[in-house]
Amino acid sequence: MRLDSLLRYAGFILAFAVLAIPFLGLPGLADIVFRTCTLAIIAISWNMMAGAGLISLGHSGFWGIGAYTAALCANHLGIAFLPSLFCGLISGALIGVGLALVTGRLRGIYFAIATLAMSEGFRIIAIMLPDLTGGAQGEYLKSTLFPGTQFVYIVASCGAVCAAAVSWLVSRSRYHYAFRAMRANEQAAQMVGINPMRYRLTIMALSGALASFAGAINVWNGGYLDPNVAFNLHTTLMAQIAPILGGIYTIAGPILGALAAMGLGEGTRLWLGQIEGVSLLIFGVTLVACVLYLPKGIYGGLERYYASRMRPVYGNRADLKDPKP
Amino acid sequence: MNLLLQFLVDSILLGGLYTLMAIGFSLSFGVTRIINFAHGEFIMLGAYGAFWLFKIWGVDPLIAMPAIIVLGFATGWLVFNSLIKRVLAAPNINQILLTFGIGLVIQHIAVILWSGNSRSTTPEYALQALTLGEVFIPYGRLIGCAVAVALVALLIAWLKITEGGRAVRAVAQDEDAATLMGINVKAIYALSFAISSALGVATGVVVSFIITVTPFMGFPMLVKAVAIVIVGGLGSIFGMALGAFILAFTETAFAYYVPEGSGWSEGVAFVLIMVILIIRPHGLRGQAEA
Amino acid sequence: MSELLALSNIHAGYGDSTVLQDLSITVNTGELVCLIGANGAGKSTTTRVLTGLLKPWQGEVRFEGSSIDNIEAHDRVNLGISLAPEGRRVFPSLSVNENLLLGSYAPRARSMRNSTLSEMYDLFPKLSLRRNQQAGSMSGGEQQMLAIARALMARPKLLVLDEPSLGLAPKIIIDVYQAIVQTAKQGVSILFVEQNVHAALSIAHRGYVLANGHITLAGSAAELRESKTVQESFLAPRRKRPEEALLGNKQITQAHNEVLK
Amino acid sequence: MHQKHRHLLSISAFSAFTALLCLPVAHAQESFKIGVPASLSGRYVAYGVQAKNGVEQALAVWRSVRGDTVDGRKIELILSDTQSDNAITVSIVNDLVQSKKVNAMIGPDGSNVAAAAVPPWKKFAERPIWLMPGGSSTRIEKEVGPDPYFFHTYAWAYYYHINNTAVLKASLGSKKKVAFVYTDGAYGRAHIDDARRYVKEAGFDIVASELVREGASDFNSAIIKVRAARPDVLYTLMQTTDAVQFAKQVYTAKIGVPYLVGTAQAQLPEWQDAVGEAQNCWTGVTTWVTGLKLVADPREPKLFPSAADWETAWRARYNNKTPEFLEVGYYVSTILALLAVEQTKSVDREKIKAWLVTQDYKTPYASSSKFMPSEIALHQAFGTMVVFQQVKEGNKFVSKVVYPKELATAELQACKY
Repeated sequence: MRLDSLLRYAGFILAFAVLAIPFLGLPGLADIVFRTCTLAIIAISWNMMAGAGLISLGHSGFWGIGAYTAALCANHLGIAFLPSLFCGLISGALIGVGLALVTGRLRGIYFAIATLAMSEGFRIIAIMLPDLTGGAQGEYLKSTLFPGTQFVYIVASCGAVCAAAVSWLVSRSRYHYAFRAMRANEQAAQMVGINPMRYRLTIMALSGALASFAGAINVWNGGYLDPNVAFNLHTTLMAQIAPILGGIYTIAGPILGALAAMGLGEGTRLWLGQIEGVSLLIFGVTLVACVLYLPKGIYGGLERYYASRMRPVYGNRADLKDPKP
Repeated sequence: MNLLLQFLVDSILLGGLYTLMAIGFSLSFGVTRIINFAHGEFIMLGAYGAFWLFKIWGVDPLIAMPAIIVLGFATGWLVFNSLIKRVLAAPNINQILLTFGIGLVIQHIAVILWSGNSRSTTPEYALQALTLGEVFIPYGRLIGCAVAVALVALLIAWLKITEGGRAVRAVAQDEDAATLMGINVKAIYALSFAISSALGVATGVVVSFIITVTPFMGFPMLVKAVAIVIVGGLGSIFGMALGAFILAFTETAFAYYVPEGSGWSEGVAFVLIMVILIIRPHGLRGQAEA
Repeated sequence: MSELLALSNIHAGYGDSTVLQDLSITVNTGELVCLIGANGAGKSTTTRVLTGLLKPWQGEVRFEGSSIDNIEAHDRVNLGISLAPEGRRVFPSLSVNENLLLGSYAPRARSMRNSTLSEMYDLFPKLSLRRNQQAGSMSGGEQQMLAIARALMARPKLLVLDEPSLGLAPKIIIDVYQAIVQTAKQGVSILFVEQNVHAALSIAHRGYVLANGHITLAGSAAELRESKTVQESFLAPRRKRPEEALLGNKQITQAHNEVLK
Repeated sequence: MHQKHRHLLSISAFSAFTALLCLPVAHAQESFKIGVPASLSGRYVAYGVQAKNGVEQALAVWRSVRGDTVDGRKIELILSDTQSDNAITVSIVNDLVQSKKVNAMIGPDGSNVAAAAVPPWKKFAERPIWLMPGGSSTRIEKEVGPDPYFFHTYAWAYYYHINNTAVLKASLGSKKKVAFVYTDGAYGRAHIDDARRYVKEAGFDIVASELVREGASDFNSAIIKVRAARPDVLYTLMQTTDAVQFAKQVYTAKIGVPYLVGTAQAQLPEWQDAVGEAQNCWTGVTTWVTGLKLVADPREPKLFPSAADWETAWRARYNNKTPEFLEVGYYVSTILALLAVEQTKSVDREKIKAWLVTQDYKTPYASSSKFMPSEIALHQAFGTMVVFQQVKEGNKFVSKVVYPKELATAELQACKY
């Protein structure tokens, strides 16, 4: 059976499982599934942007904006759970569009640095406006609006499944080829009539929206928010580690990566948590090992394993061998 | 009350400190185009090196600096050849993640070995200041500035005069042409990475008596170094120093003259980055210049 | 005349696209060989293969009789192969003198650095005037001269030039070619790659015609000038084009005869 | 019936029988589960280690005095690493409260992580008893509100300033000038409003109030403005890392302010070692400092020894490391929880709550462990704080207690330059 069809079946089973678990009443498992879903959503969002050659170091900016928009809508305007998620989504899309317009020509390392500056800028603004955002002391969500943990888990699972579907649709649309061309060489893409700005706007709006949705749903689960947490660089790095671990530029990559990263994170924390500093040390070592020995992630590993056992599935994937920018 | 004089003194001293933070980073970034996310951790290692020598044997940080520089050079060379060399051809994101992973590992080895407590070295000069009427100049920061000037001068001289320095500048500008000259580009990458690490630990030694030493002090300094290199332009040491002083003056101006400005000052650095990146995508002074 | 350089059945390209198919050329010591071909025929790919910047998929590169396939690009200049690359690629913010010093970075050339340096300043008087000027601020012609001088600083046995006349005014082309002929007179064998067929054939002993990745014609400069394929595809018969003025130029033919002696 | 199936059937039947057998027995000895979320990696690792030490020392002392069980129950310690991350803290609290159903939760340590633990605990109707030996932010007190199962065994932010202003008023009299320097982080913001309120109430006037960025490389701009205002008191509100750099810069600047008032940092050995000479005449306020003249509790002399004996036992176990206030807080909270189960002979939270509200012991942490209502929260113990001053004796620095009167070992002195 071909690798991709196998993964597609696995994907459907996984989607079904993720949607079912919140109903099973196992709080521990449901919590881990929730965190995996939010990680998968932001990993998919980062992976989509990377697919168009835009490496972002500012995904915690989108996450934080989504979280703050949802929290402030709920607290100040009394907006309920689902509509506040929608506001978070829209705020992320607007920030994505804004970022695309502002960083019109930037590429590669310079685009990455601009996004890092954006995220850190948002953190400073959140700290310095205490009456709006609660400042550094943080902001608690009104508990009266709280919809119940199980409902939050279900919405998160649906969000993850939708994000996977969106990324699958994008890869099937004509956008996919424009993004691959832009990733390979933006000038060349321009010459063949792809207007990069239009595609950058769409991909950043979509990617921003997804990342902000993840932030918004997370703040509802946690109930507390402060600037250093909302715009924490750890979120940006987890958003990158998952696609790299799973297999960058592929559909299954971010999802496989989110599962692997969560398994690794929880594993090291639960077994080695008692000795201070060890859990994050193991995480760092695994990250280094993975970048060195699994450059194309688990998907690449699977592909090589399948290619060696069966006749080559199709020609060597030019898009996987990314030319030096 | 005229704050201007003290403002100028503080800005210049802070500019020297920021130059130190960015000098090592700008060399390795200018030559290899890799953002070394672990550079902050090398500064932290230098600071802990100075701290332990000071605490156990009472060695003054400045006297311990040469030995720590040699150690930093060797560690940098080792880290490059064993890890970073293998991702030179990989896409940017793999390089970013690899160096961040290395940073994470060094950080938490420090936590395990030396605990998360705040440390600092307190040699004589770190707690005294030269007072000229209203204005006072802390010796600690003055020495920091002097070391920064010395390191910048040494580096520029090395780049201009020596064979290796010329080769590094050639690789920074055109790798293929440099290969045609008979320059082994990977060896030059390793050399510039090792020198960058040596400068990093030297910065750590100086910083150990100016700001607080903790395992997590590295990352904020790296973010500052990135901002400085962007403002000052890529790979040119003089441009980097200019970027450092621009940032220092802006931040100190905010802290002195804007109410609650010190809170906003860090945001200023990021606004500067966005503005400059949009006007001149390769930084203020443009391409590589010695 | 012993064989200096031999490329045999080279297959090479980038990613999926093949550029060179079964290409074989040789250069003997003391010879002036040209490789002419249209844009995109694979000329630059050939120079990248022989200097080691590009690993060929198949075929072998032999220099002075032994294979140099597994010798790294940066070690080949020490053997005596030096390239002035396409587009000159001098180090823009380094001074002329620094560019030349870098030319003799390889150990073999470093020992004779001072004598080679003064030779270069005699061969290219314009460069000695601009010794401390930044290479990036010089004109195209001067940069081409610097590129050739920088390549010669390595004291090569074989000098490879990649489109030396590209983008230069005709008058400057003459100076550049005079310098090439002058170098040939000092016993350096030269392989130069050109689109400017008239200029190439005017000073080359022997040449190859390259079209989409393989050699279509090989022979002495005279044979190539007379051959119909070269006439049709490269030389326009009727109108007197600037290159033709060059052909009739006494200085070039006179220098050419001297070399043949 | 296939041979294999019959075999399988018998095994499952037997195992079901044995499980039934021991079920009732297990019920009687249901273990006493203590959940301790602690930041054992990440930014607050220093606090997490102190939390772990405090709890482990309490269990060790309990085992040596009472044996391995409490009221015949096994003591089960569930120590989970929050990695100083809010999201992980939320899932740990969910796990402890819903899955593991702990009987008592002690911790978490850093202010931010403590704040994150409130919603997941509060939204669960069957929430366990929660003893919080850390976390001073009044934002947490507001969110917890008058919850019957929440016991705060550390001081809220305003207690710092009640005690500080009391000693300043006693020594300096009112109508003196005070200058504030506070960080824009959670710590500074949490304290500045209460500090201003109590300083004004005490009759001082505020001549400067400088905000500085957390983790800034240079605090000079604030120091210069404070020097210009010529205050009598420099009142600083910042966490240890910033406080180290700030103290050194104030010492170097020689601004001549007679009284240097801090919060908890001056008591920490970590801060004292880092700043060296610059710690001279800094005052600090905390729940505990070495050398307090606290006597042992008559009824439980071994569990609650005198402060001096407790410290010697601590130094013996942790190779002569000076204990810090967080460690003593965690020790006393754990012992109180164990005593509650032992005295009420149950792990039912209502009984434990009732007992905690009525108990009153003399502890090495403070003279009384009685819970009283604070401004919002119902149960606040160890609110009485100690103000001390770093004084140089010979070539060593010593913490001299200057407030409250009954524990004072010296008078508050002005700094001499």
